[in-house]
Amino acid sequence: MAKMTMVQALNLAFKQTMAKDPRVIVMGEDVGLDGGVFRVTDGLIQEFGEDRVLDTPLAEAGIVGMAVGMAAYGLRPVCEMQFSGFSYQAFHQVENHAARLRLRSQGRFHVPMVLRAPYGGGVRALEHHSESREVFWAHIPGLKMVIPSGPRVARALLVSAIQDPDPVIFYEPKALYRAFREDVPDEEEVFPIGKSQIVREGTDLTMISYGAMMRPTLEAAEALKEKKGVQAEVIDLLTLSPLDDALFTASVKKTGRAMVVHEAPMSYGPGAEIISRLVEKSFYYLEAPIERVTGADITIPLFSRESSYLPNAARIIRKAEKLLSAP
Amino acid sequence: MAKMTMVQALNLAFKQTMAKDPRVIVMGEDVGLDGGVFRVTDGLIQEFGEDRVLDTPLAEAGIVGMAVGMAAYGLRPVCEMQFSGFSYQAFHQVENHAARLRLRSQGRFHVPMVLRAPYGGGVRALEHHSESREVFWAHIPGLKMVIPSGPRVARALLVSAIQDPDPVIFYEPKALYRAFREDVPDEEEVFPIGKSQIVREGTDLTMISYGAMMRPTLEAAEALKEKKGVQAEVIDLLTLSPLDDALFTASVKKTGRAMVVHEAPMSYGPGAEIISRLVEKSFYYLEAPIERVTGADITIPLFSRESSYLPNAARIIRKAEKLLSAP
Amino acid sequence: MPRKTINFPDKIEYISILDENGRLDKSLEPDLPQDVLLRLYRYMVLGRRFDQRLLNLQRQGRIGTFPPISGQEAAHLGAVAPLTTDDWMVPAFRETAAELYRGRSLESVILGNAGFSEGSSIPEDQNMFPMSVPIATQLPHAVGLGWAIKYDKKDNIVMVFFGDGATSEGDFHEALNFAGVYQVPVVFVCQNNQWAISIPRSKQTRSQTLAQKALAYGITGVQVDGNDILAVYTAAKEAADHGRAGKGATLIECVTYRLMMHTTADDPKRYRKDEEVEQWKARDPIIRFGKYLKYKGFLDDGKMKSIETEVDREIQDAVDRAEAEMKKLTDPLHMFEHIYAELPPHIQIQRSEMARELTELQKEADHG
Amino acid sequence: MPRKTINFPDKIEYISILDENGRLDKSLEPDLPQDVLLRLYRYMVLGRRFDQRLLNLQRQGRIGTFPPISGQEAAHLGAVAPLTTDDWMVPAFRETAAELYRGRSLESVILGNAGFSEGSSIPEDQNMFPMSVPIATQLPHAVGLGWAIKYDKKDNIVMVFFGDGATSEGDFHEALNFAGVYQVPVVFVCQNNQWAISIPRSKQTRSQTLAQKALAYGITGVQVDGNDILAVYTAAKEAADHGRAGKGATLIECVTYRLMMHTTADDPKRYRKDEEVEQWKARDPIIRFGKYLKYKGFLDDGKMKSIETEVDREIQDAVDRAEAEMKKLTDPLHMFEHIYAELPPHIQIQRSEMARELTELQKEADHG
Ligand SMILES: Cc1ncc(C[n+]2csc(CCOP(=O)(O)OP(=O)(O)O)c2C)c(N)n1
Ligand SMILES: Cc1ncc(C[n+]2csc(CCOP(=O)(O)OP(=O)(O)O)c2C)c(N)n1
Ligand SMILES: [Mg+2]
Ligand SMILES: [Mg+2]
Repeated sequence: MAKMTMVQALNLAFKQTMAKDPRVIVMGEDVGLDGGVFRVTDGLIQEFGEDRVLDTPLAEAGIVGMAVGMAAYGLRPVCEMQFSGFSYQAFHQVENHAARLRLRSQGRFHVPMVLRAPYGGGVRALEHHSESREVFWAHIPGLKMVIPSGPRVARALLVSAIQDPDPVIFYEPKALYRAFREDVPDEEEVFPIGKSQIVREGTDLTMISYGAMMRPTLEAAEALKEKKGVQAEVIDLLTLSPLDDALFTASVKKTGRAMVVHEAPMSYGPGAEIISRLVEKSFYYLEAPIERVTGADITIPLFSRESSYLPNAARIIRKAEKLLSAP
Repeated sequence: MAKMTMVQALNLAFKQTMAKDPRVIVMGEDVGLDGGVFRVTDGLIQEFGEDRVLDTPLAEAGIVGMAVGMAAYGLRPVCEMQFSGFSYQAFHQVENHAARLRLRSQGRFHVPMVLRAPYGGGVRALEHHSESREVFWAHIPGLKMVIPSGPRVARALLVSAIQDPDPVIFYEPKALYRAFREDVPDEEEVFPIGKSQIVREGTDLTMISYGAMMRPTLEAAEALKEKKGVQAEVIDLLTLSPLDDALFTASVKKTGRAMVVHEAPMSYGPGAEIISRLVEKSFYYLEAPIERVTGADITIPLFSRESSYLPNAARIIRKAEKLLSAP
Repeated sequence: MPRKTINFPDKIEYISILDENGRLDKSLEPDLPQDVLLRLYRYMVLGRRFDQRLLNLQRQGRIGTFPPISGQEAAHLGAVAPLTTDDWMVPAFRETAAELYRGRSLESVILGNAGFSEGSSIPEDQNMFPMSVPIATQLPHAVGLGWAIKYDKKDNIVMVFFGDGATSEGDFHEALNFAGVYQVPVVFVCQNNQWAISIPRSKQTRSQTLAQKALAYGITGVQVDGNDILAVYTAAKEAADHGRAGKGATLIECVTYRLMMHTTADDPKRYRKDEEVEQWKARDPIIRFGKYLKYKGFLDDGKMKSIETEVDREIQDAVDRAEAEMKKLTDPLHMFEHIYAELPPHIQIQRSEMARELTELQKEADHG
Repeated sequence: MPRKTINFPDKIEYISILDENGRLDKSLEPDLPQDVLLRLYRYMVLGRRFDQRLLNLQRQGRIGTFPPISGQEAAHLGAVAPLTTDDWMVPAFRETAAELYRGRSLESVILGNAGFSEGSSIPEDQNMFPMSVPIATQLPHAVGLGWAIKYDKKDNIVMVFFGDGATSEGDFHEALNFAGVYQVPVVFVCQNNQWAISIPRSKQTRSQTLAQKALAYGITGVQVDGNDILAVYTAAKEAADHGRAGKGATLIECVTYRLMMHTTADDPKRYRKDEEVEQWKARDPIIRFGKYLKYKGFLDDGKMKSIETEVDREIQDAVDRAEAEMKKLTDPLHMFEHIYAELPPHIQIQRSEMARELTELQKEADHG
């Protein structure tokens, strides 16, 4: 057990999985000597060699397409897209092939690959380095999509993603890479893909979020308790696809009020699906319209203004109060 | 006024707009001599020459990226993606640039381009030729996204899209290309982007759909009337982004019951956003959970089984009955 | 010399052995055993006649759209001829004769063309990928397979196919560049059939040959007469040996011609002249190879006829079997297979819903 | 000859005029007037010193991450020198000196680096695109501009920049291929600075030069000593004239070096040796050009010093103005500008909501 940042925890996941399983291959731009621009793959090339850690040419479709071939052969490639904003160059390889090769070959091949990408705002980054478009992947049949919210679960989910027989899109909230440390057990730990978590129990309303937005959401929940004695139940989705709707519908059946928080733009964003599942499965328990606290439907601004774009505790509290004051 | 198929109506839109505006350039794979694989651009190269109708090399990112440059210069390129399933090769050009160049240049440049693509199932096509992924585009800030449902409105919307100062994604339901004819007026006609239409008035429930699914939806509405005397209000969205939520929320405030029909997979699909807007704006009028009739969360099967995948009137009726029987 | 021409060690060669008039360059004639030569001929004939049969089935509405291969038999059969069964083939969609040569069944082709995903199932003992419709997307897969083979310390190679149009796609570029960088045992076979639907080769790219694109990646490039199966075989064999020897990838441009339509949905009269087609018919790869085999004494008119008869019977049997099979493959719920290793709960629900609807429909049908 | 080497009419040249020891090839010396030469020198110095100042600002947290250009001044300034004001420049992100040379203000660079979108606004009289971060994506835009210019019957050209790493992207390939097919007046300038973050040129591609990739597209390719501004100018002038004359596109590879980090977020010690950097410092383009100008009698030590002083003042003024400006640009609602020509209703609502929240926060701040 050691206190680790998310970067260190992900690095640990790699070290342990790669040591055990020679099929695991790490690949991407600058993942070798440089250790990845965020250092998630730091030291891997020294430990496992150039055969296990591939510094690739600058070509995302090439990386993902190559990984599809490697995975079909029986390897377990883990590709890094340097930023999620540059994963769209590989979009067709994921949509047309990674997500479908199992079907396209009637089970002869499958694609146990992981596509990792740092995503989201909050680190004063350059243009095209801060947006959240997790819905693109969550909507594609044949993929799974995971977003961790802290060091320990990030490590456990990455191990599960690597072991998963199907392609997993693994979005890492870059704002959390070094934001805080957590105890991470030495021995390998997994966390099931497809499961969400209640991270704070409550009875008055249900707050659903994931990734970097878990922190302002929890902050808001605490503030609501202190200011108004409100007990919010907070759910960390962790997997966006397939959604663990059983967990959050049960919660809302209990609280009767729900809100979703994400930094992605509102329209056709992840929140919409959560709301739809709630309507489908817990409509008669709803005491108020489900609220969304999200990014606006605009391109996330450059960093001087991004903090006003990103949902924060104050905005979440305001919406929660609205939700609670509904008749 | 002449009876036309959707293909003919779109062709008419091109002929008239191109004759009036020399800035309009048609480009794509096989749009010239071949007239496009669905013949939408038939005869244009003969009428307007190779300078106005560009047969391009086989490279979607090249087409869209080139169009971005042309549009920034002041032209009005209309790109054809041969099938929507091959538009993902150009995804990064749309996400990173077409949708953002106005912002990225602080208004110095804008991208009045149209990206057309046939989409959806129902024509016994090859693999990768039948899926519906309109959400990808509808979720991107800076874009507009339009889906016509018949010859007349297709022609009018295409003219509006070409005239629009912002990039418009124009998905053409290929199942409708030659499915039926409609009277299309000779003189140019436009239809405002961002507006939906009530195509059938009713008081008992609201059915919301678009594109090729309008036909089974309307069929279901008629059957419901005949079988049960139910009066369904049917809304044709026409524009998916920005959504005309005023229209459909007003309808649901009247009927109290709503359902959405689309062929795209359910999860994170277009229906989710409609439902969320309804929850936000007409929650207190809802008498039952909003229903979705959609494609399943799987890759659309090859054509021998696609009719079982696509929503049809029987499925819509069944869901409508469930909706109506809710307490 | 501060202004000088840069010299490249790599050169691009052109190979032709059996020319369109049947003249043979004996110095280059590959040493292939009679049975292999005859097998290749047989598959050329099979490919050609299967096209005709599929076209009939399509016109009768018994199958859907399909891409004929006629005219390109030498290009893809000659290419796979030097492969071992452990080598990998990654097809585009216009290599039917080569897929059949490597063990794909005629039925599976028919099933696939009839819109049954079952048609793309691949037996475990065939190292082949399914056909790939999105142009050029299969090229990086071949690089990945090649890398994995190297990692696995095997000496197999991967052969991947694509058309002249595919060379314009970004995926072509990224794949060939990766292949150069990682020195993978991959043979890139371009069937330059002069057309990408309606776009002629000359409008696809301004480079003089497609083979020379290899220079951009530091890999070997070679252009061959793609209607000359001996030349194609020779180039492919060299490329395969090169790859096996750890010397990396090769790009082979087979100059050939699509004699029929792009797919059955296409009307080539809109964009190309009949004369052009006629010119290429004179270079027919099957006729040319037939002459060679006669000259070698391996074939005569009688034998040719009996091959045709045999092949037709084989096709007819396959059509019968496939159509019988289709009647059994009606269960729509099969569409939920092979999506995930394990179907997630919400999709299981969608599956059950569909099952329930189907039962109800069945009941209605039975009662009504 | 059925097996023969294919000959290409195109050859790839290498140009060097002023070598790293200051030796000049007079036969190739371009005929540039003194004022242009001095202006180029001034911008080289400005570019170099601006880098240093930006680095300080970044280390002090007054601006964010930025990509230094030091070492590459000759490559991008020499390239834009032959352009007219009506010609177009499409930058990547490591051409700051060239952008300044063509009229971009120092303040706008600072604002951009400080995370203000206002920094990317472009005056109507400057035919420039904003910097483009997604690698190689700007190349097709240049082709589109070039096509539009031709359609518009103007004789301007487009110059687009990118790095060695960018040549691996599919967009590079598609753009250059389109440029060949449409014969557009586009000059593709690759600043091969030997590194793409931590990936050395040798691992980026196996092709011997980047210039030879032009052979794949049937366009002109040339490699120049990118630290020799006279050679870069010469190649760019030829390419621009070529484009203006309707002869199509050129790919210029400028062999240069990034002396500093990739961006301020990067630590080059992780992947490259100090010795390599030292070797390249000996080839510094500014020192070399300074020697030339002295030899021509256009410059002396005193003049050099005063250019530096002037440039430093200019930078200081710009920093002051930019920081004053930033204080005024605080309104977060600006983020809703330039998204659409007209903001759709639901985004107007989102804007009003944000406005209301900001007022409330302000009130709370005022009262609390
Ligand atoms: C990425 C992509 N874009 C467009 C298409 C539509 N399309 C199918 S085949 C074809 C032409 C292919 O030409 P070529 O590569 O020369 O192969 P050929 O058909 O001649 O065998 C096109 C444009 C596609 N399948 N995939
Ligand atoms: C499509 C894309 N992928 C990855 C990145 C991350 N990235 C930024 S710069 C860079 C290296 C660029 O190298 P090169 O083209 O040689 O230009 P240089 O930085 O050397 O000027 C990378 C990988 C990006 N910006 N865009
Ligand atoms: Mg072809
Ligand atoms: Mg570089």
